[in-house]
Amino acid sequence: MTSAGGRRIGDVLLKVEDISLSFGGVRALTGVSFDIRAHEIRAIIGPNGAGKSSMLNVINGFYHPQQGKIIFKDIARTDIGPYDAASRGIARTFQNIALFRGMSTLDNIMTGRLLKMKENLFWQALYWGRAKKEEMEHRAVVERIIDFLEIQSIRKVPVGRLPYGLQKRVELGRALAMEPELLLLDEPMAGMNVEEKEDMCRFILDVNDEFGTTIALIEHDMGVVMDISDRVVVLDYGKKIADGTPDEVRGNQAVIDAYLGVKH
Amino acid sequence: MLYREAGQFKTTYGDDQAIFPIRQDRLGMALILLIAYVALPLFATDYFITSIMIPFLIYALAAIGLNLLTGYCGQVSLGTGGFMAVGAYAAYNFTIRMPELNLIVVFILAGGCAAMVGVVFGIPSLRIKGFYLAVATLAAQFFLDWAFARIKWFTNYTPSGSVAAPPLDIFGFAINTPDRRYFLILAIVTVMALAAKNLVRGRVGRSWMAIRDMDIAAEIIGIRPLRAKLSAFAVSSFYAGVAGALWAFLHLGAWEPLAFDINRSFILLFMVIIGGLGSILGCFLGAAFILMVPLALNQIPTALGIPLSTAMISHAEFMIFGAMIVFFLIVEPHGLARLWALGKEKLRLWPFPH
Amino acid sequence: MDGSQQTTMRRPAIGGGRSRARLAGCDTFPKVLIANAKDFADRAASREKDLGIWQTWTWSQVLEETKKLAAGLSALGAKRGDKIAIVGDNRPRLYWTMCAAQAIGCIPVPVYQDAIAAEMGFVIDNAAARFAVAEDQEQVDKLLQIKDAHPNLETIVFEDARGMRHYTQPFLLSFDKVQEMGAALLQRDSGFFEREVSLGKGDDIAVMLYTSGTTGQPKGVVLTHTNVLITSLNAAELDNLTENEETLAYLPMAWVGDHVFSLGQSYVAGFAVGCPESGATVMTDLRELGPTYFFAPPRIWENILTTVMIRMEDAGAIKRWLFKRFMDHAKRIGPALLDKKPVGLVDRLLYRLGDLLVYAPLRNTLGFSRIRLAYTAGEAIGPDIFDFYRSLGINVKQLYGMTEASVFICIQPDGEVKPDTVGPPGPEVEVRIEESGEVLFKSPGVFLAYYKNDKATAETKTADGWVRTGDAGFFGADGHLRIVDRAKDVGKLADGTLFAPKYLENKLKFFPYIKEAVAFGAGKDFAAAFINIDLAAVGNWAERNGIVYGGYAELAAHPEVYKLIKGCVEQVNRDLSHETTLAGSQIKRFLVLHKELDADDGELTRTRKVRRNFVQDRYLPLVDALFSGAQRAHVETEVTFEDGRKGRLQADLAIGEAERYPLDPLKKAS
Amino acid sequence: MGFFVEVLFGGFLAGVLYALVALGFVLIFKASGVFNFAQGAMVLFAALSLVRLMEWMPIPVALLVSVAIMIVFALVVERLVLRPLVNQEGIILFMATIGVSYFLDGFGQTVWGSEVYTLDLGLPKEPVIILESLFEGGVLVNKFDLVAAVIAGVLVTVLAIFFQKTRIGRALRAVADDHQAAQSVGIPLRDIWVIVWSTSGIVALVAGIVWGSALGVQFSISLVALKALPVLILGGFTSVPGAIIGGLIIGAGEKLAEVYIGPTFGGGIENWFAYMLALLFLLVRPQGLFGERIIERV
Repeated sequence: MTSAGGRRIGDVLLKVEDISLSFGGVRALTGVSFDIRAHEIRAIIGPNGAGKSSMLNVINGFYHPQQGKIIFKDIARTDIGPYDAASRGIARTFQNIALFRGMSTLDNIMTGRLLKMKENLFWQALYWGRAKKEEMEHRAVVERIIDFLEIQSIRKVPVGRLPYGLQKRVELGRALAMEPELLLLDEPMAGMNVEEKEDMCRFILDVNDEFGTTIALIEHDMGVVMDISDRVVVLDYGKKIADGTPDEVRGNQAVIDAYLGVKH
Repeated sequence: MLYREAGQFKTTYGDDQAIFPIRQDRLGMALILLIAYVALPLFATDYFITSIMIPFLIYALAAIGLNLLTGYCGQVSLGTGGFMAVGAYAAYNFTIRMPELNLIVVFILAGGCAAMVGVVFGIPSLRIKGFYLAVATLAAQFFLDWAFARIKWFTNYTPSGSVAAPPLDIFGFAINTPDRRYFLILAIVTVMALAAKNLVRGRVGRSWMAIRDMDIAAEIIGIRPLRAKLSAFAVSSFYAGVAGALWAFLHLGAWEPLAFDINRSFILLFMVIIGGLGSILGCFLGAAFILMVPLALNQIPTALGIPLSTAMISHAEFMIFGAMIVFFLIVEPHGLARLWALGKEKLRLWPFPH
Repeated sequence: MDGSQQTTMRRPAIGGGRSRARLAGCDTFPKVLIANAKDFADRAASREKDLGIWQTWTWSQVLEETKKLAAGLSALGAKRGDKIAIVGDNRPRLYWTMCAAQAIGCIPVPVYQDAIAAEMGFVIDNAAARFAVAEDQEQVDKLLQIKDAHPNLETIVFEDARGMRHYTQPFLLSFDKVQEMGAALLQRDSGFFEREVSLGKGDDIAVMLYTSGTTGQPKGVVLTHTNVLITSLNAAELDNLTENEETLAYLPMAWVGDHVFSLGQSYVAGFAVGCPESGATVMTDLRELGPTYFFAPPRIWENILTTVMIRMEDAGAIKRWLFKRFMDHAKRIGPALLDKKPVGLVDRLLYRLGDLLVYAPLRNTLGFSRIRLAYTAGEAIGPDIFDFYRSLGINVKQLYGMTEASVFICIQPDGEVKPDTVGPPGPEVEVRIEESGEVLFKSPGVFLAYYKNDKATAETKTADGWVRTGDAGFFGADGHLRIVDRAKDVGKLADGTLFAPKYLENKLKFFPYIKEAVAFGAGKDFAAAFINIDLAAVGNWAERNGIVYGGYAELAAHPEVYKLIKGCVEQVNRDLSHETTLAGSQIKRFLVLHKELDADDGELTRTRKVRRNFVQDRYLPLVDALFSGAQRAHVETEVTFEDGRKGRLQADLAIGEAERYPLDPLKKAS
Repeated sequence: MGFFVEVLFGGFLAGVLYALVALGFVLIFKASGVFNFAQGAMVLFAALSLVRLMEWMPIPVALLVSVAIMIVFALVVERLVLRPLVNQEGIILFMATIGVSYFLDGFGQTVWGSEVYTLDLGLPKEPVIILESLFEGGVLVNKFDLVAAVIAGVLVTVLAIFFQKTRIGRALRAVADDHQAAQSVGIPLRDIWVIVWSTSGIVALVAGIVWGSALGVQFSISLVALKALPVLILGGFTSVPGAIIGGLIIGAGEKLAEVYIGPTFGGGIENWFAYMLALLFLLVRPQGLFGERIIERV
């Protein structure tokens, strides 16, 4: 596990500069810039279709913006794929759960360790010596995540059989297993009941706190966003309309208008 | 009912992730191995060994290959017969051109050749999925069929196009009786089935399954689709290649390209579907099932005094295979292996229903 | 035995056992630990289901851990005689803490983990604990709440660091940190541990266990090493416990039973103790671990049986038939087989078949496949429940014990197991029945004193070393003790016959048709009872017998139901007729109440125990009618409905008469 | 040059045959998203039914009964295969149709026999020379091929009209776009499936007549139909014109390749040339010439 020194917000970890993205003439993002500092919880909010998910997809290399730069850990990158983003320490969860449905909770979370596993096919086929040792070491790490997320009882259950709230937790576990520096959460609490939301909030705060993981999240529940995030960036129609602490954003006229649906 | 799991607790991750974590399963497996290695060679007739056990084991091996690709990595292939042919002809060419090579090395090289060809034909999988890919693998099947029929070098310019395996030996030990051939095949299948099981429960298997279940998510956690898919094609084709070499050398003895035509590919796909996608055990169950249908069609009506004509049997086979495929896809897409697993679960919970 | 009333019994020490020989010269638990680390170096001592597997420590590892811990506590400033509170669920580290504390002459004081802060405060204060070792954040939070009020608590050590990173108080230390300090100390002074251990003697205080007393504040029972060690050894030898046992520690660490089963006996016999992952996973962990030695109170045995029955209801017809068919057979044959009594060949073979098809799989799914010895204690267990387990081949036995005895007073020996006794006295235990019916005992396990409570000590311990149990009981012709009730609740009929209401009530309640019973008779000519029928069971019975009824009251008043209940009462009377002491208190008259006794109406406590006096006052006309000879009685009561409204309920109840039987003690002896 | 054109024409006409089979695939894929591997088996089955029925009854009656048989087949497939597998992944349905294909092959041969049957509907077969004005010596073609081309043309026109002008046709197109929307058209999904499977059964019958008249009705029809797969890849799975043009390209391409480059490799390359062509094409343009673009979304 990463051991960072608690909730001390550090330097800029990721910088989004003047990003524009369009699909066949439809503009999804227009000149968006903001930054994410190490160890903070950063929320991206906005009405439906504001371009929030597109923004996450740009950050983790799934979409390639036509214009702009992403600077992660002081290295600017323009056109990289999700694999590179993952290998540099960016993990994410999805709005619609993207678990491997044919596999158990344990195996799903183990997949998060794949990048860190090195042994080749030959040793794997033997499942002996180095490969087995490696497997056991990573299992131990994964078990700590399972313990952390309190999902011991579903360890060997195929994820397809789990209720929605638990699936979300397993997905978070898989992302955590990557030991990311930046964790992107796309609506981690969508479709949850109050109790599940509380649990998820606690886990997000605990992750940030215990492992020092920087978190960027999209969330619709304003109460949650205002409670747990350090800074909030607001998008509307693919443009940034506000950026600041929850209190600043709450009072921002453009934000109020956007949410009330005032014409631009 | 037969399970006594209380007290079989695990104190290490190694024990917990063992292939057979339950003692009763280990005993069962030991019993099966005992039968396969000791009882059958002692008591079974040559007919049973050569006409049932040998094709069963080789089919199971090829089915494992296909299952790694289709069941675990989610890439449907209709070209397994072609990859088997690569193995068979590669083995043939290695033995006639380098007679000093050890037979085991020949089989490994044959598998290696098939793996390389598999990788080449797996490249389209990076751009296309599902049935598009299935059609692309048909290309491999047809191309390879053609290549071994028309490119004379592969058949060492034999006029008929049919080739025969040379006399075989391993470390000076001639492989010339049904029992010896059976032992060799059994040993190879045992080792390779174990290796396949090891692969699928480790890192490689998980990356395959991740690609199968949701390729986008797999990429985002750092799995390179290129590497995962091509490694699946390579390993799968390696298995098919070795199976092809065994089929040609130890089952047929002499063969022509038709031995590995598209029907072989379909039959293997059926074994995998009926046996169970994503299960090594299923490959054995599926192979046994598919082999048993013609036997049953032959034996049962004869025993009842209404023997069927050869044509009738072959048509009935087609109908039964077709119907079974549809039946399993509807009722139990994970095949006989899942039925076995459900039955086992029942036994473990006995007398409780759930 | 001639059937006359026996009042004292004593069982000599067994002696000559392997463990006793092995542990010659070890008079404290730390010394036993050192011996175990030598004798059983590579055998498992502690297990914990954690991070997906059963993490296991051998005896030699436990010794190393304990050494570091003991040294660490000492480095923190713990002095001989200091009390160390231990708060949490069953965890190997907390068990090690007990022995580590003992090693440096400190006294471990385990506290109930579900105690609220105030209760915890009482114990911390009463014991004047300087240190507390807590399991996790939850327990630490409770301790922090009371710390200011009890400045004697100086240092808190926490085992699980989760969530603790922002607790910056200097007096909070992690378990690992303490062990680190200990390791450093051992580095400087490698003989520290052995030297400290050698200072300990058998008469030193080993542990203080607070009993949750029904009234007033808890009392700290002080037990010496000898108390716990000899008692553990005696019981272990009686039932042949060896280092091969496997047990699950899931009952509170502060309870004397857990202390003796999971620590005392584990140490003397050298077997491994497993700790479940959490309270919620006990049944799963039980199934995985498959203990060979297991303790559960009747409540848990009953819950497991209920689950079995519920799960079987969903089974297919064939399975249900098999289950019923073979369980019936097992009930007939199983207990006899377990007691090694002669059984016919056909029955034996049928039982074998049943074992293959039903019993063994059932034991397996419950986690009892390997069970060799199981105990139940604490209260009376229903004979049906008891027989169910015994007929499955699970050797459940009753024992009678209490904190003040270091658990064991009476134990049923193999081959003499019955549902309604608690067995003869255990090794080296002497039991005496007083004139009043109260049970007294004397044994090596007799506690030293109640901590800082001489008055209570004097009330309980007589000058000549007998301990009053507060329970009333009597010895049967078979030499087994039978506990009938709390001594203070036992009365006498007008003719002086012993009247034990709870004993009668329990016997009645063991019938599935009877949900509650209240017996009356103190100072009267005969015994009588109120009966509450079990709506589900009687309703079911009514349905099968074609009896139509409109509601609870109507069903309860039905003449056929009266006949049914009369049968139950007479069965109880028949049983009583075999008991010399109680034959006179057979139930003569009874009535079936028109409403269920309800906690909302104050008739039951929240834990569903009958409040006898309240019921007696509330239904006084009915009680009078029972003893007046009237055929019917009228009653009007206020009731609280489910929505909280109050209303009046009146009813006209019939009074039933039951046959009583003459004393017939000989039957019992057979 | 004349030879080249002759080969090209030969190829085009073979392509028309491929196209006829491909058309059946496209119909079903368009309306239900099912990749019907059994189309080849359906061609064989339809042709077998017709040729054997003709032994018993007049040709028009036999034709009608064959049509009825294909409709019954569609009903059975919908009830026993498609309905239980509704909402399954495409690849599962694909494998199920492989099963259907095996069953139908076995069933057809069990019921109708497995000999080679001559199908003679009285279509002209004599060779003619055309385009004499353009090339010296003209181009030799078989009249039958011209008839086949006409039949294909008519069939495509009829289908085009069916799709564009009729209510059912429009509903079918709606289904292809959006299953939810299709519900609102007011035609139950099941009926739509039966309709498309029946239609493609009839297309299979037509293809069977053409193929059978040319080659005789025999088991190999079922295999040759596999040639229609590369046609689909080339033309796109959802495009009727794509099927036609793809068929022509494949037909012409493989004939030309066989004639001009085949001898270098020892001949017989038409067995795989179409596939290789399609495969290369897949790498460049996975959606085919006329297919709809597949967009992946997260």
